[in-house]
Amino acid sequence: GVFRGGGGEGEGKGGAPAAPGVTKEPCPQAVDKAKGCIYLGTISDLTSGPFAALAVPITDAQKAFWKRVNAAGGIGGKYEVDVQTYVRDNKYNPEVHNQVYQEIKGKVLGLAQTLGSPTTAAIIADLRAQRIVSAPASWTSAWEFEDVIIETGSNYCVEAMNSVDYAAEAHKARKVMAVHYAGDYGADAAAGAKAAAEAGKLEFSAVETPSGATEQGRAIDEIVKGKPDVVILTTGPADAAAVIGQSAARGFRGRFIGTGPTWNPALLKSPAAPAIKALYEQSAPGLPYGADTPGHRAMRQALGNVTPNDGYTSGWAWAYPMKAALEKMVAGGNVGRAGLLAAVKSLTTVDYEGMLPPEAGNFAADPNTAVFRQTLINKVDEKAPTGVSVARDFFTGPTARAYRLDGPCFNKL
Amino acid sequence: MLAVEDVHLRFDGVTAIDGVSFEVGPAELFAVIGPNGAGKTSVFNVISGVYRPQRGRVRFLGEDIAGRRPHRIAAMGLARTFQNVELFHNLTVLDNLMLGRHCHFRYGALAALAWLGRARREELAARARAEDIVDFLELEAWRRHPVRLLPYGIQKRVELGRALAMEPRLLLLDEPVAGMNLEETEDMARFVLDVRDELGVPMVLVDHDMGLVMDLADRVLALDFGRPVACGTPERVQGDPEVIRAYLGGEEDRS
Amino acid sequence: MKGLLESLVRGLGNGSVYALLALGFVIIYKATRVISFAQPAFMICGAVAVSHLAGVTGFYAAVLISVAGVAALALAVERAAIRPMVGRPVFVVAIITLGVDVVLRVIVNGFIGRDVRQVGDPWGFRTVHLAGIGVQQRHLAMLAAAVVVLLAVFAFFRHTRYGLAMRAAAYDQEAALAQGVSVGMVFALSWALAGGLAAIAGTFVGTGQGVDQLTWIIALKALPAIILGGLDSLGGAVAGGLAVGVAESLVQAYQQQLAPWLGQNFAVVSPYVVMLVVLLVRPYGLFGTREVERV
Amino acid sequence: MLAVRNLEVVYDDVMLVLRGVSLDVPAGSVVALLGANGAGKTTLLRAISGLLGVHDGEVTKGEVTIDGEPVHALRPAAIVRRGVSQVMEGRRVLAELTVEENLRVGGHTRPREIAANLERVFALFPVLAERRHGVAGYLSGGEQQMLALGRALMASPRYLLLDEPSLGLAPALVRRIRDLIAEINRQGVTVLLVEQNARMALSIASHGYVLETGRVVMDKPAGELLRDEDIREFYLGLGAEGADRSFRDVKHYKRRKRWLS
Amino acid sequence: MRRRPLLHTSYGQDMALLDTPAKRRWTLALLAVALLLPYVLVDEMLSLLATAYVAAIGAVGLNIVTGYAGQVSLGHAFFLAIGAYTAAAISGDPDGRVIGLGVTSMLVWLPAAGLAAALAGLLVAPLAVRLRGLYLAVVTLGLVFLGEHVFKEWDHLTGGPGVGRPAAVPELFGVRFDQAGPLGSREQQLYLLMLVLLAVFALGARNLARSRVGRAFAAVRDRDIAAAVMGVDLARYKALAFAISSFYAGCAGALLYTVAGFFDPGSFNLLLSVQFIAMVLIGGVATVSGAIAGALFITLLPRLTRELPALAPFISGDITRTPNVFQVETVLYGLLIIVFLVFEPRGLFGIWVRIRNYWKSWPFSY
Ligand SMILES: Nc1ncnc2c1ncn2[C@@H]1O[C@H](COP(=O)(O)OP(=O)(O)OP(=O)(O)O)[C@@H](O)[C@H]1O
Ligand SMILES: Nc1ncnc2c1ncn2[C@@H]1O[C@H](COP(=O)(O)OP(=O)(O)OP(=O)(O)O)[C@@H](O)[C@H]1O
Ligand SMILES: [Mg+2]
Ligand SMILES: [Mg+2]
Repeated sequence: GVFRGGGGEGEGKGGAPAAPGVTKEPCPQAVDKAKGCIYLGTISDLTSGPFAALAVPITDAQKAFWKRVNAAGGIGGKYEVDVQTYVRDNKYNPEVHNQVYQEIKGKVLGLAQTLGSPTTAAIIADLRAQRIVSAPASWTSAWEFEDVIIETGSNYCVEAMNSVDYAAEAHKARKVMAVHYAGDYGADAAAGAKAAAEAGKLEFSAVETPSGATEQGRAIDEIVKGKPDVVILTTGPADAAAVIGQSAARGFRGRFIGTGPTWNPALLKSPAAPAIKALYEQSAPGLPYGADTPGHRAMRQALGNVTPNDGYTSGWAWAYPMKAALEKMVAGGNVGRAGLLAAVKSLTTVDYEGMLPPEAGNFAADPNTAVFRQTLINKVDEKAPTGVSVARDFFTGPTARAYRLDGPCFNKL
Repeated sequence: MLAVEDVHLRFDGVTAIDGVSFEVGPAELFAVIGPNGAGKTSVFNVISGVYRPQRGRVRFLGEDIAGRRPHRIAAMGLARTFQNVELFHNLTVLDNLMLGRHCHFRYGALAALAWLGRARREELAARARAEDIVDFLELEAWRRHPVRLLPYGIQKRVELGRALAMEPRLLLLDEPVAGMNLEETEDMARFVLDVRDELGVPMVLVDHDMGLVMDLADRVLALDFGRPVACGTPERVQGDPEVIRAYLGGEEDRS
Repeated sequence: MKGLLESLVRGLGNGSVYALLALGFVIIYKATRVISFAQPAFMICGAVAVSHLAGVTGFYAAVLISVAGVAALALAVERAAIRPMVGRPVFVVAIITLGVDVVLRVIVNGFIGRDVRQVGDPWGFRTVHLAGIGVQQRHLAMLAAAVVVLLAVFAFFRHTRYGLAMRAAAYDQEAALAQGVSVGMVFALSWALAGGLAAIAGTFVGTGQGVDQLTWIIALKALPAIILGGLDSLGGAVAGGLAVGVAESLVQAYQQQLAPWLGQNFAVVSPYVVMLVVLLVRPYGLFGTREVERV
Repeated sequence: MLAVRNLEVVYDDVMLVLRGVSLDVPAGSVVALLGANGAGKTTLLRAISGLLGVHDGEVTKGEVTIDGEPVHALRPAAIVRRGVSQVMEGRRVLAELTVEENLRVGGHTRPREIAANLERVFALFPVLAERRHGVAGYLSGGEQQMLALGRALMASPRYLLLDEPSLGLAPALVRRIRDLIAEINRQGVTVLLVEQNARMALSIASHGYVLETGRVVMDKPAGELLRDEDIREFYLGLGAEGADRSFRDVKHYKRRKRWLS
Repeated sequence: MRRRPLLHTSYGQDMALLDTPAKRRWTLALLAVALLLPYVLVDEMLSLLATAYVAAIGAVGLNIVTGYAGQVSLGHAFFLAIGAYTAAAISGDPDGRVIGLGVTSMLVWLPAAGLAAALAGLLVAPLAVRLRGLYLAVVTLGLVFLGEHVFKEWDHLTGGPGVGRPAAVPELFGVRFDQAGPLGSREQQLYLLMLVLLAVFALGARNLARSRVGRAFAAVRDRDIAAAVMGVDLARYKALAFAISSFYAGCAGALLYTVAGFFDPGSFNLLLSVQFIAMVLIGGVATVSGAIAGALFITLLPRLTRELPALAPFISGDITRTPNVFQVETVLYGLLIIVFLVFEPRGLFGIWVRIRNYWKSWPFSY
């Protein structure tokens, strides 16, 4: 509605609403019309922003996830979850993000997805004030410090620490270079790489690079000139291809370890493919699309016939903590925002159906204790559905194990 | 009043003015004639500061103004009209006239934002003067029209009004009656005479309407290829064989 | 020394893409006095079309089809959105081209999808060594394409009357109309040409690393290039494009040692800095036509 | 023959500027169109050459025909190709182009005749040949007028519409232009001449029209017009007694004629 | 006299801003409606309108340099950024991650933001004196890119890209407008604050436009040489136009993000500049009311296009399908701008004039 008054918070028609975003009425596409409905919002980069290519599968996977939850009896047998009614496009712009958030915030219990760091930062104060529990779609270390944000898997900072430790061990790397975008994503990882290099007494340098495949000239120059043993790469896939392909063409023979977002299966068809196959590994916060866990199997079945993409995997995995929290809330009887937040604060484990270890879902303790420190390394594998398969399963390197997380990493680069 | 001394002006390849000197006395109506491309407009441009001459001096009110920036010369009290109407097309007649008074305002941008006190007082006073000019030039019917929609003849008149609004001490008129029919030419002539009689402003006039020039001017300077060929009373210049050859052509139909 | 030369060559290579893009902008500007912000979208359309076709028809045929297709698309856009604006203020038209860009890009993103698309070019990252200097083959191809296109466009403007008609229409539409120049035709022609050029440029942008939803941004590099060269000069567009490419490449290679205080990635803005410096000396760029101011 | 029938023109959907104008320009003739500022002369020419659209104007009634064929719905380029060429008011040379380029643009519809026409124009206006590669915007007013005329001739027109060609020209040149128009006419070009300089116009025209506030108020052979008292008084400045009045005396009288038809 | 309200008996009356009773009535009515809205509309709409009002301040400012003085500037985003960062730095938390001085009073940071931007505008002005038309436009565009670079690099001030920093704190005489307070909810408070500010800035711009300064701007725009010959100092007035316009932009930038509370250096890009140009063009060049209308239009348009697909249920809400609502939304945004400008190139103001003229002359069409 556009006008004030008329029923206060929530949708006032038929039966008093239990809480904002919770109705006794069934969901629009309910499996069981006898159950009530919990509405979760989604604010994502759906058309023209830089993460549109990832955001769409993330959102799609979450739709499938909740459909499966509803089909399996919903939340505590009382509610089903709707994530389709309030989906908004943020164009990866903080102002737009805030606008669409204002538009839907009165109608949802929480956010199934809020994509991006600066965008989420634009609403975080209000999320806190309104106690709106939200699942992010990014792995920055800043989320460890927010109660209302239920992140999944380890952050970029930890991931990069593990990558460096891995490279030092597996590839005997002595010289590390982080080639990274600015900001929460790239700088977070670069800070982690730096910490690991310092801890391991490795030589370290960081090269910030802008996005755009033709803008990578400087990064390539630095790599070719600096000859690091390993490059920790945090860019988008096209830029990664440019960096790896052209460095290799100019004679570089060191290794690349790229974070999850550097990978896209289509890179195997690019001219950079030979170099990528020879030099590249992917670090990841979770198992790839084709992995064999109950969660992965359920995901693949729920999605049906789609082009495999690890956006799906991330989106699916991000939904588990929300499900666990909702269940706990309903079980506790306090259905509403306060109840949900309380539920989150008491979660120490989450059942990820094998996609992640249960302790990844610890939201109860202080950030430094709760932070999940395991990541894995994938290798290029043309036969795997998304072109990568696990090279080293979940592990915590020495740096990550010892690291004291006392603030977002990206501040420390 | 005005003394142009040995001015030379060249553009790459073209000599527009080649050693022109003349003086204009108080309340004098001085005319400049010459074939197309002789450099008449260029002389005006030099005087008003649009062009910087390569050589020579222009004295106005005792100061050498050659090469000075146009707005400083305007502030000294020099006003002109243009050969091809150069009004501010999107402004109304009144606003064009008010703009003519630009140099007479004293208030600044901050006062303008608030429109209080001095700004308001000055604007009201200026408006009164602008309305006087509207009366004088009989522009009542057009006061609030954007000038771009006005007939050409009226536009020329507005241009004269804008120059008068500056309360000039010297007025340069570049082809004020070009493109006008007889009735309008006579109206313009009347205004020019009025200006001289009532305001006593000296004027320099350029026009190709020989009837007008010869009837009104006190003295005439004829140019050809940027060089002065004759200067003196209208009768003298009109009879000068060089002028007839270069400018007037045969006498066949000056009835 | 070798490093410097290689930087230079890389700069020339990237610069020739900018030059191709810049030519498109300049052609539209010459005919309509408008900077068409729809060029980035056309560029991406071209690249994406090639990426879809190359597998079927082979690279070169795909480029030809794509050039024709994008030219046709540009014609359609011109007809629908630009033609009604003949005689309107150029800035309004410029904003319309922005609207066109938004619309086209959203649509073409649908054809890019989530993947990085490959244009299937024959060059990849292959490098040849000329006098000991490593040069990417695709850069050589780009340079050659830029030169050929420039010559072709020059010839068009020199030897057909439409070139002059375009300029006439740009300066004074009414006067051009009165001379029997069909301003609509001139608009259509310039848009079609610019569209085709954008398609070629887009294809080259896509060589090597492929095309994704963010690739369009590179088209904005053409803006400093055309200002640098002079908005209405074809030769200026090419010179400007190459200059921008070289400046960028040199800054990428040496700024970090020479002037680290400029911040990382100063190269991104170096084209604008070069542009500013040139304009301070020559307000109409290197080869632009000076506006006639007279009273 | 160029004929205008009952033409009504409206600007901006609201300003009715021509109120039913009819006029004939027989092939091979020179017809003069006189009228005060704002009478609608330029508007009439625009209606003939198809340029109204640029000014938000449209023909709401009536028609324009060339040799019997209606043309007012055609686009300007088509009208030029039918042999109508206009010299616009205010010259409108393309300031940034050179003199020669301006002329070449004029020949746009006749690409094959450009070389010959260039010769012809340069022969008529030697100044232009001299300044051939100079930028047109820097020509003096009169030189630009010659360029505009030359440019119109480049289209090898059968009908030439001239909007105040003598504006701003020196007396000797006005006579040159007049002779040139006569010469061009002799070469077979039909001329519709809009002029403020009635004396000049009527001296070469065979027929004259007087337009006032969008209506034709008088329409006579040139010779008769020259003898008409109103015309003598208001356009030629000849008092009833036939003597020239001095502009010095303008303050003592005022001409005001409102034409009633 | 009473029966002839259009008869003015003094120049003062004639030159008043609201010189006809109709204008006075309309303005009063509009103002009354605007003041009532916060008690009628929901908070979400109010915060959107508050943003639109701030955008309108920026648009009015851009209109000063581009509409009145004819110097097309694509650099507005740069000046907005300067204002936004000045204000945020002055009012920011001194112990925070980013620069902050802790002075939250709007009386301090708002003028400071404006002045900082105005100073930047003055620095650009010499270029404006040398350059014309699109050359100037692209050079000012270069400013946006340079600014983006600086803001991304200078993360002590801006927080860095992808991280951002909190916006200025709107506090006046101890009242925090970004919290619920005496005037109602946070949104109601912000709405009223922005409304009042817009009224002040708009009035200033109207006054400017009808003063010697506004006329000089118009003269520079229409015929610069003639303007100089009439005594207008071109360099000075071009600089002044940039300075005043940038002052408006600086204030708008400072306020723009107080509604969202947070901003990122990536926001100050070409798109933002272009949106402001679009506001001015769509509203109607060189009219204050046009700029305001344009700002409302551009700010509310996405909200509108988000509603439209609901009216066309055949468009898929499923993001994996093409076309889906989100694509349609974005396409509509572009299309509406195109259609609008093609249909009425003089903008919203032009439509208004048409309607008014029609009724004035009705039933006689000419
Ligand atoms: N800015 C300029 N650049 C180059 N040449 C110029 C410039 N201004 C004037 N000229 C040239 O200088 C000469 C004198 O021009 P000017 O305009 O002064 O002539 P004029 O006497 O006013 O002629 P008219 O009576 O036709 O207006 C002309 O040949 C003209 O082409
Ligand atoms: N584009 C336009 N929009 C609105 N009104 C116009 C337009 N052009 C001309 N007019 C009006 O139409 C009327 C006739 O104008 P037109 O230019 O045809 O007169 P003219 O006889 O050629 O006058 P002149 O001798 O001054 O050239 C004038 O009152 C003028 O104000
Ligand atoms: Mg002259
Ligand atoms: Mg006329």
